[in-house]
Amino acid sequence: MNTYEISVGGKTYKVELQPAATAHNPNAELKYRVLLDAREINVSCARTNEGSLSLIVNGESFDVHCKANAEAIQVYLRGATYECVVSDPRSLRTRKKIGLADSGEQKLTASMPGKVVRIISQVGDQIKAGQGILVIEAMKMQNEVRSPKDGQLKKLLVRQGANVIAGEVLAVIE
Amino acid sequence: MNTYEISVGGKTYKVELQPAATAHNPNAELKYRVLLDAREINVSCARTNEGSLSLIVNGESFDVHCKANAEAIQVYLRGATYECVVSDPRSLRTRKKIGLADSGEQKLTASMPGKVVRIISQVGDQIKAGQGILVIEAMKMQNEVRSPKDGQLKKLLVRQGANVIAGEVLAVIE
Amino acid sequence: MRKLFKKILIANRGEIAVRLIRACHELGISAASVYSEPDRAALHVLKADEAYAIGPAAAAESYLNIERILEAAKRCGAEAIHPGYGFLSENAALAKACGDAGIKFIGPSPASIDLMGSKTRARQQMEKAGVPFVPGTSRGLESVAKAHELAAKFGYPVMLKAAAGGGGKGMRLVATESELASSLEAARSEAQRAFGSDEVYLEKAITDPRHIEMQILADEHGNCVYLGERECSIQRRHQKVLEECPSPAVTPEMRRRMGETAVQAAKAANYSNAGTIEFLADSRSNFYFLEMNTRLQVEHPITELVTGLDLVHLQIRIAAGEKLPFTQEDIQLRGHAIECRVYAEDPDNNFFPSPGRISSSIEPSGPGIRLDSGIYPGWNVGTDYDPLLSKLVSYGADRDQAIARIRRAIGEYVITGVKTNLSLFRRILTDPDFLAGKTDTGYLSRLFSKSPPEPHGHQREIAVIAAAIYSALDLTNGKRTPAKDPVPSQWKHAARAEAME
Amino acid sequence: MRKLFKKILIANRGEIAVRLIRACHELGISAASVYSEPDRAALHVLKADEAYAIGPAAAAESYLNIERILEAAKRCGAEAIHPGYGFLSENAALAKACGDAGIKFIGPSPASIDLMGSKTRARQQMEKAGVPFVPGTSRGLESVAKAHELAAKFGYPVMLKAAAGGGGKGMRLVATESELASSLEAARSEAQRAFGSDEVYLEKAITDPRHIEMQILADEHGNCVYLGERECSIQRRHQKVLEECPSPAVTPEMRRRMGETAVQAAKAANYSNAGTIEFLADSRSNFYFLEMNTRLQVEHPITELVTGLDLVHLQIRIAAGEKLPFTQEDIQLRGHAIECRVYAEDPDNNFFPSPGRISSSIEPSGPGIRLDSGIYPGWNVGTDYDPLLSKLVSYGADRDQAIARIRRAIGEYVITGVKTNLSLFRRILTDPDFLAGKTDTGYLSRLFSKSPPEPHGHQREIAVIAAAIYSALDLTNGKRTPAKDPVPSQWKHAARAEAME
Repeated sequence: MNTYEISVGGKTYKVELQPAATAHNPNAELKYRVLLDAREINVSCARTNEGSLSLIVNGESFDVHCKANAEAIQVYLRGATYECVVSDPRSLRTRKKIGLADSGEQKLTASMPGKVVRIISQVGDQIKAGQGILVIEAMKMQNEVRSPKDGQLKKLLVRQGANVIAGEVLAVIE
Repeated sequence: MNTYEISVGGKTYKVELQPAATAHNPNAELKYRVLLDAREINVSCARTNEGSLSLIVNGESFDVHCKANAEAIQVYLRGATYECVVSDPRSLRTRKKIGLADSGEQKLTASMPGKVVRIISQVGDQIKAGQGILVIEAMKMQNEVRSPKDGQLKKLLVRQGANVIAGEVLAVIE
Repeated sequence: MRKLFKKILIANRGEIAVRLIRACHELGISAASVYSEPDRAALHVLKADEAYAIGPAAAAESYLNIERILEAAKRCGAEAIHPGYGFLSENAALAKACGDAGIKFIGPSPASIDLMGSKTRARQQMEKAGVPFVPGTSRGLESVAKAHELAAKFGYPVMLKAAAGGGGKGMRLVATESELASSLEAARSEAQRAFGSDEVYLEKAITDPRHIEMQILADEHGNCVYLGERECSIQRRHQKVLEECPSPAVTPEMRRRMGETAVQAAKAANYSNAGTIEFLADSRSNFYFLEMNTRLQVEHPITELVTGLDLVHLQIRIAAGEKLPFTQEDIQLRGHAIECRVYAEDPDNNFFPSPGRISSSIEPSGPGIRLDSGIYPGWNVGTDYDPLLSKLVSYGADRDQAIARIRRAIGEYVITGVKTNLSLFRRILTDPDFLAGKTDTGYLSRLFSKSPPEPHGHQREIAVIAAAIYSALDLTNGKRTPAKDPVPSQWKHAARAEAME
Repeated sequence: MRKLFKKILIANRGEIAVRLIRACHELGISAASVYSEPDRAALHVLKADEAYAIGPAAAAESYLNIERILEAAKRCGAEAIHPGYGFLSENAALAKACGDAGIKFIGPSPASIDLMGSKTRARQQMEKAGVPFVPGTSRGLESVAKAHELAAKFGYPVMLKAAAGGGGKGMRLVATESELASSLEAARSEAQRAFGSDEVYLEKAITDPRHIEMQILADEHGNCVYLGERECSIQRRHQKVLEECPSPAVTPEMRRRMGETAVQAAKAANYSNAGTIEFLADSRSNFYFLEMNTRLQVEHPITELVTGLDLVHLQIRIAAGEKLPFTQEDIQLRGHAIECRVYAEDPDNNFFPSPGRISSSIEPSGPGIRLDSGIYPGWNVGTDYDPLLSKLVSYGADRDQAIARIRRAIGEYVITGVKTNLSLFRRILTDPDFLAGKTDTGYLSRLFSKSPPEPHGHQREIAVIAAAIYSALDLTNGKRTPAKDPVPSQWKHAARAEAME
């Protein structure tokens, strides 16, 4: 019996798996009794390819593709992506890192290397969620970096013309 | 410096590799000085995907896909497949198994499960290469199992109607 | 888009099931698959909206089991069933059972299927309708003696065929009197195994004929059109390997005659939905009725590319009671299309099936290329069913361009883990006779009698280098290791030879 | 097939280089690629017959470096160079250098490129030829004052454009007088960065216009035809996102007028080879010349599907001196085609580029689907170049079928490892305005102002179950492990709840 706590889109589920049948070949059926929060669900599963699963639940067929990164398991399903954070000793740090709460200080980081071509807001400005802070040019495109929340622009850590690397902190909003 | 003895299609090559440059990212260039028998060749190599390589030799580009099995490395290249037996402690056994020499006794084995639906030749018959020995039905198709060489049908180890499994010895030619 | 049916159950597997699911999704219809035990992770299960287990591997207990399939259809509330090709697609009992259960069978009526299912009865009916036939018996042979008498009358070579047959099973070409008895026995035993009936009949063999078929489409309001022919002469053991549309041998005038004959035949059978009349054509553009396939053909995509129509969409619309949205005059053929049937079989071992796990599949695409595939990397190709992996299809403004494109695509297509017949297509697509359009049913055996292309020495050396680097990078998951006892280095006495040329 | 050239060098990268290589192979021509350092393992290197390194990542030192490219062409004995789109495709200096080196440039003459390369000069020439224009200046603005004067004269809103521009860089829409000065400065700095010239001009803005372009094809013997229009109104930041052919807004009569105007324009520029005239069309089917792209367009496949022609084959034949194999009357449009440009960008983060290693790519195929891709699983999408991954294109007998098919294909398309804009297409392809053909250049901003589709609760629960099983099967390569401190089991007090609905 495996038990997990899985958070996706701010909601947390408690999941328990009971293997009910195991596979004799790579594509064969695996059966699970699943307890999702309080509901019991019978799931037919088969491994298709590395990181990919076929699930059948009450006749409905789902072609699922999973990819694990440091923070979460990304689950691709019928065109949508779900970032699933599976509880384990690292989960607390993880949840903080991906910042489910948007209270308090928030750092804006560069999601890729590029060059700061324009500064839009100044330190001290009151910023609305979605308001532009600065513009980075990368891959021959200008991209406005916007505030994820309402607040005040506390720090501005780059100057116009500066080259930034991925993950570099650009500004702090509070 | 790595040295290999590689047999393909009955011909054996002596290959020595000298890495001349190593990669800093997954798709980056790897350079080799290669000694193929007595000839020196400069090879640019890059890993593309698991088991796949890009080779550039004197400007010629080759998209290569390799798959290792117990006997050999299968190299897929411009639509052709090359069974390369790389020398190592197991190589002798290996070479025998895939029977480069066609003198002496030769076993005919079933390449897949099926049912013997007809016996064509009888024990003691003189057989020409390519002549039919028996017929196996599998995947809804009748397939004639033929002799790989001239010789005499020494043994016939299955009866009409018998179910055979992959690898099962069907007959012996000498 | 208005929904024609809310849900359709696909009573098939493999590439055709996937193709049917795609059509459903394009029409806003929910698609339910059925699967046997080994097919739990088959592509047609992955792509479907719903999937239901219907039994073990043996087709008789799953894909051929009418009861289980209807059970699944009722359970999931499917309003229609599409049988695809093969399996139950030409089984009148399924069509009838659907009718009884109030589920629409996407295909012709049980009566039409029954009629065309018996070669002998079909022949009687078609002859009445004035459809031309190859001289021969229209009934099963009661004795070997009768066979000898008839063969003598028509003159050798003659052809033996299973009355209940199809797909070449229970078929034998008899060149001389001495072979007749044994061939008849073989044909009968094969027919018995394949169809549960050993009824076999005989007809005059047209030597090196072309196998050309005509696609027809009929609605349930009496309208019927023909959509052009398909050249299917390239066959191995009476199984089609490569098809093209249009046929290099068919003139517009012959197409019209064939098409009108096909429509005649369909009307004589009160036919509705998609169907195909197979003809045997001789070198003087006479053609003779062979059989009618009362279902979607494997090779339907080439007709779709040249007519610009979607046959499965139209099948579904017809089954929903719609009228044909066009008349004969609206049907325009444009360009040329070719299909290659890619099988898991070993060309170096008499095309014996080659099961196994697909380890990688690099699929061609780009201009003029369509791939209808039933596999994916990680899928295990088993031994329970037909080893068809995919159908590679090309379109071109003319035949040369269609050939050039599919040759290019074959060159890009890489499948590892199982052996495939891709190399066969490389041979065909560069063969002067094929390029000249000289294809008849004897084409492949003539090709095989030619010496195969020389192995490429330069490429073999590249392969050797690749194998060495592959080993050195240790990509073999431990299956290979560098030589334990390295042979002495040759660098010292290395002649600085020319680079390879 | 007769060889047109023995060898062509492809001076480009990504999906277009692959598409050009395919055309070469189809015509029996050997294809040589060039690559920058990070592109050593790019798909266009893998698919080519030959490949040559031409420098580091920076385009200026590789794909924009005429000297290095010509060097490679001479070294490998290429008889012609195809520039694709972007990079040097509209660079007269390359065309000229090719001429000097006796290598055929597959495209128009340096003079034609030069003329159309300068928006101001092009405008003078086109106006002489009677091509209609949006009211505005035909010269760069010498001052902010002048800008204010002109804007006041034409009336707001006005559009600022870089004279040397293209692809929307250095472009600004100015709604009110107060924005003019700052917008002009921004446009100038962007133009300077992008093209090395800050010349910017001004014209009256047509609000919510359609962006419709006309494909032309001219040989070197004075023959020129038009191949129908492409509807390119769906743009983000003046970058096309989804294109279709034909345009829902164009009647046969308007098509004829646009086509004839385009041919006029081409002839006025002594144009040869493939080219595209971009028009701005208002709601009363007036159209105005925007610019001429003197190269193959990104979106050329939709024209190929509807005309049944291969534009790259024709480009090569024209460059080899052949005459057009058809006249205007022979060109027939059949059916409808749609292209989606699939980018590595994050729709949830203002479409910011999303580099990374492609871990898996499940590509759609089947009826009516063409995919021109530049990636493969294992390829690392870098930050040095445009993040276009592939172009997904559909064909249908009519617009509804083309939409249905590409929607189906988008649903099958899975790319993991980088974020993509596939979800954007899901929104567009189900949006009532798009389905009704109501697309203009303001379409996307209107779509974005609508509330996004609700997250799917049921599917989210399936995702959670999948994540749990994925962890239990330990497919995470150690990145995840089962909970160390399991929460207490709920089985004991498990309400036998209904199955999920």
